[in-house]
Amino acid sequence: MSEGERKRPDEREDDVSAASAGEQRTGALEDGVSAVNIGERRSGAPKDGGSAVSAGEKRTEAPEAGAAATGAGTSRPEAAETAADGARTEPAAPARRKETEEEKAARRKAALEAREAAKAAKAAAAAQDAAAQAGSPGAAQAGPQAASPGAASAGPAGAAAETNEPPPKPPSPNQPRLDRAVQLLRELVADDAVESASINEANDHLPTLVVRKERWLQAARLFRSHEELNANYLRNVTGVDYETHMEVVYHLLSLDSGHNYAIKVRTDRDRPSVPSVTPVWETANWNEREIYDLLGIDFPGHPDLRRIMMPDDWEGHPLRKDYVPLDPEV
Amino acid sequence: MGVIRTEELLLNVGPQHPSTHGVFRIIVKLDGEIITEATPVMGYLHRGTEKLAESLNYTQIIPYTDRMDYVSAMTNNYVLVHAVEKMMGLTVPERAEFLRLIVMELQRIASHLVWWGTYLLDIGALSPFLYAFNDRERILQLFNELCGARLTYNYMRVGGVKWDAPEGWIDKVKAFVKSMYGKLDDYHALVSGNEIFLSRIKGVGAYDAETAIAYGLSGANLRSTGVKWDLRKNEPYSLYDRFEFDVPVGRNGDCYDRYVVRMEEIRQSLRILEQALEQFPPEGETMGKVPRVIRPPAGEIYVRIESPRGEIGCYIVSTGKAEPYRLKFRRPSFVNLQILPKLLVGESMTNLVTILGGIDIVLGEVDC
Amino acid sequence: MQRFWDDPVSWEAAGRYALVALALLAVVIVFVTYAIYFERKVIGWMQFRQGPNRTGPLGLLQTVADVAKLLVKEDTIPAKADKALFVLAPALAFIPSFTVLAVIPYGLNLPFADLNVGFLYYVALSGVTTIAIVIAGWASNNKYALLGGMRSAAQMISYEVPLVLSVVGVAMLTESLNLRDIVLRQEGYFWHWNVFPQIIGFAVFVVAAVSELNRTPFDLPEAESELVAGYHVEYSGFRFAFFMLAEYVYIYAIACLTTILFLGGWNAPFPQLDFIPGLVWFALKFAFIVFSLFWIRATLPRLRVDQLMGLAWKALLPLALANILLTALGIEWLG
Amino acid sequence: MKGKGIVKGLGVTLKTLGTPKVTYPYPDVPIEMPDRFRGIQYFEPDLCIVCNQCARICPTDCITLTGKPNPDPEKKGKVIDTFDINFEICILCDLCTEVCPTEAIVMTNNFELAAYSRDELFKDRDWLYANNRNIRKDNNNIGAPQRGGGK
Repeated sequence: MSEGERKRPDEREDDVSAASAGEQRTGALEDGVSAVNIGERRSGAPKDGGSAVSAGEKRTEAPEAGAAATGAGTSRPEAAETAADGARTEPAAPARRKETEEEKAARRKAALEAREAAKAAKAAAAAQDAAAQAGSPGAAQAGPQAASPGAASAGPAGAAAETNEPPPKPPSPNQPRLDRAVQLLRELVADDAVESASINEANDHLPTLVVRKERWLQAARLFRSHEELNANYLRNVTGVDYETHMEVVYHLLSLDSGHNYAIKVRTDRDRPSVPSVTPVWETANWNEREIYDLLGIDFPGHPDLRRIMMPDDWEGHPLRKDYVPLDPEV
Repeated sequence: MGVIRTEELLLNVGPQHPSTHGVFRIIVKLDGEIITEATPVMGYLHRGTEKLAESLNYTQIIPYTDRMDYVSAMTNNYVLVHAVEKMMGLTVPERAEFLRLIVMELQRIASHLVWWGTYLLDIGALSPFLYAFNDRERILQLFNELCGARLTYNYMRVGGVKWDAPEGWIDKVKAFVKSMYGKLDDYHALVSGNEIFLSRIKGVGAYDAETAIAYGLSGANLRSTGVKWDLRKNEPYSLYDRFEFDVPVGRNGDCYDRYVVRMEEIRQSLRILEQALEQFPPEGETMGKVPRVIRPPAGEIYVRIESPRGEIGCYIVSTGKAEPYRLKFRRPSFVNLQILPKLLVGESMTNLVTILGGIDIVLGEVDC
Repeated sequence: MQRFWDDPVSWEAAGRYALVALALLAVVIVFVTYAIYFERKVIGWMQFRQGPNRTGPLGLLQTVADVAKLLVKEDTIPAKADKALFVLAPALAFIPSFTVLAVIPYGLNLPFADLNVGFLYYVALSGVTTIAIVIAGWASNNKYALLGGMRSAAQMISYEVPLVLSVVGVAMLTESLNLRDIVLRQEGYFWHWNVFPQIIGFAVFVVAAVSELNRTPFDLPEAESELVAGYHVEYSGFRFAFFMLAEYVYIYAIACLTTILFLGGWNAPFPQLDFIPGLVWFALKFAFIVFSLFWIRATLPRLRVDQLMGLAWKALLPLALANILLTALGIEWLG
Repeated sequence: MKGKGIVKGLGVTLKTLGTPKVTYPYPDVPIEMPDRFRGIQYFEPDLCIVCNQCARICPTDCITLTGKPNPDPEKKGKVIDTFDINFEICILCDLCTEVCPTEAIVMTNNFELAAYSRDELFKDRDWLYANNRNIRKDNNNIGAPQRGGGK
């Protein structure tokens, strides 16, 4: 299955345009839990078309979300990204999807698993205000995961200008903090520093910001030193290869207030490079080396960017999705 | 004295060396016995867990987490299943959650015992190692009865645990907890007051809270500087908010404080265990309602828990499939180890061992 | 056996010398064999273990098997080692350890070489072993070995000073350095023994002696956790066995010496126990000291180099000097 | 006072000298493992329905199996033809026995696998069938509430 996907990115453009016609398919999830959404929708009020619309909306709401853009109705990140990119350029967000037997399987299962997964979904959404669910339970269940990142996401056209949330969503307890962080970044770093911002509700309402790569070092210094943010502790640095782009995710924590933030910095895939924050948080040092080693992202400004896990003469970066081992047996 | 020409000695410590706790390697430059530069080299145990995980489903990844921090496999199990459960919004039956908490605290004690024994061995005392392993053996025996393995448990599942407690197991744990208090006193009598030992670790490898935070240290390494940060208290997970326990902190951030903090943590774990065993629900499910195929919804999550070595985190990017799109573990040993080169400069070869041991690393986790 | 000196030079006398020397050698070898066994057993028992118990009845042949293994092992010399010195070092470590045994008196009628500077002879010859260890460290062309050798040189030289000075008090009381005379001076029961008037000297002597033996807590030259094996890291097979043998022979020698200098040699502690032969008393005291060495090894961690030096020069040396002064004053005032 | 800690430590070791020893004479006396112990698998070919679940769940891909049509024309389905476990890479994680619907593959308490050659670690169905001692009684406890468990 994965091999098939490997090939996909090449055909992506075609796919995108092709898929835009088939918006109804947005709900085309594979099966299992995600399939529930379909099942729910199907059994619930909205018919396919309706659900497609709502999903489309969701997608446009969540351009930043990368893989989190569940609303795109895709389980594949490149598709999600495509969708997100598409969303930025043309609001009628395209969704390309293989419907086929997988979806059929999903439908078959849906009836069976709908109940369980719906419960799961409900639990995920439980953190949100009960009011929302009470108001429109079907909708809330239709795509809670999709909706949650989208809930507070920036505007669809990629302007990332407004961080206000769409009306149907209740505000997350961390929304003010997110807004404040965005405001600070805009004021003190640069107007275009924040690409988007959202609340990751499944993850304890984690305020998640996507910061423009060029502004990242300044933004990091701000996070570190500003007394309101005061994120003095860098929990974790992760690199992710989304096949359309690379992303470095920083999980920040303020030990004094206990506030968490997740910062994402995106970079293109051909010459991935993100400014190093080792001068800001020493923690980043080896983490960035590891990301460099395994994903090949360059960190200009890093004091000692060498391979850390693999041997120095290793070829390629194993965690990249297009990595081909020299010897397949190994 | 200028007439004597001296030169620096480049010494390669490891990867095969008795005190590197596995296959860790440090290249040190020595001026006499004083270290002028230290360069850690790792990766000898890199198995590509994160890469492997991308082609495995979540149940299959659990045994791999066992092998990361093999001294504390239970907490590794937990961080993965906890992340998946949180993503899927699953609820875990109370009895299962209690069992998880009990095994995690037992594991913390076992892990600290291994640390204690090997640390003393590093410092040159032979017996504590055997004393510690004797008691750790009893914990492993309990684990063996519970889940059929002594080290790589594969015990937790998304939504619950694999095995319910066998008959009489809870009583055995109770008996163990009771006897462990006495053993702990023995340990203290054996070395904690030993003047040679104290002179070896007091004031060695000290850093302040600010440095510790900047380097992202966690666990006892952070708490030894006086920062009261324990995820069990500060960001409670599992059932930790139900129990009373203290978070021991140090003051000077030296090896001695780390020693005291860890030893006290054993006692606090025993306290937690006592309460948990008291409140253990006599009946109940040990497996929640879980879909047959575990497919977390698309999205991402970062969860973190307090492992014996510090904050172990799990970052999952899911695309709604049965396999994670990206799985990254924040390994406390790996992050804690970063401060080593800084601490070593100006110390002697002997202190290298003391400081490295004091950080408490497990190479399976560093290299992942 | 001092009378050997007066014997006419003849084949018969030479044969007797050789026989007695061989007998002593046999005793020492048996001691070393079972000291190692005993050490492993004691440390095992102190660690909830059985100790060796598989080779021979109760594991009694374990050491024999170990030595046999060492002797038949391949003899390796590192390519870049200084071959001549590498080969010389084990012999140089081993020979003095045996020669010092010549002056030890086990009973009133059982002295071997009754030198009037017996103690000096011991110190002088045991110093040669230090040189052997430094040579071994250097000749191996290994950095760990070199560090071990250097540590050893510093440590042995530092601790020989308090070791010798701590015995000066005993020498002053006895007015002799002859080991037999020293025991004769302690004739009587335990309150006559040097350990009480010379309690400071005794303490200094024990610490310095343990250090001279390179044993825990002073085993820095071979500190396993830091230097892997220290000076003998490149040695294997019978060359390593020689180092091992030398170490245990020195344990034997030091235990004998402590018994003689401070614990009244072959004298019984109480008049009621006089019926037990002196040799048995000697053996008992000797065994107690050996046991203590093992006991300490099972308990204590290792010192650091700077602390080791500090202990020798800042604590032991002043104490030893103070002991000499006090002894002198005591002799002056109390007679 | 200096030295008190050392003396205390010496006291602890001396005390231990007389306590009972905890080691056991392992190769002479076999170790009794608790029932749940995960040792080398036992395989019962007659029970196998060739559902492939074990091979699919195996995290290390150490199980290979093939089925053949049921020789009895009356019955449908397949029967097992070959079943091999490569113990070089098997991590005894228990997942294969967990998913097996018929308990054709179960754990035993045997754990001695040392061999002089890697080839010997490749075990076929006959060997696994012959490994029929100390078979685990309770095999698929996942989630099942147990009578009298715990207290």
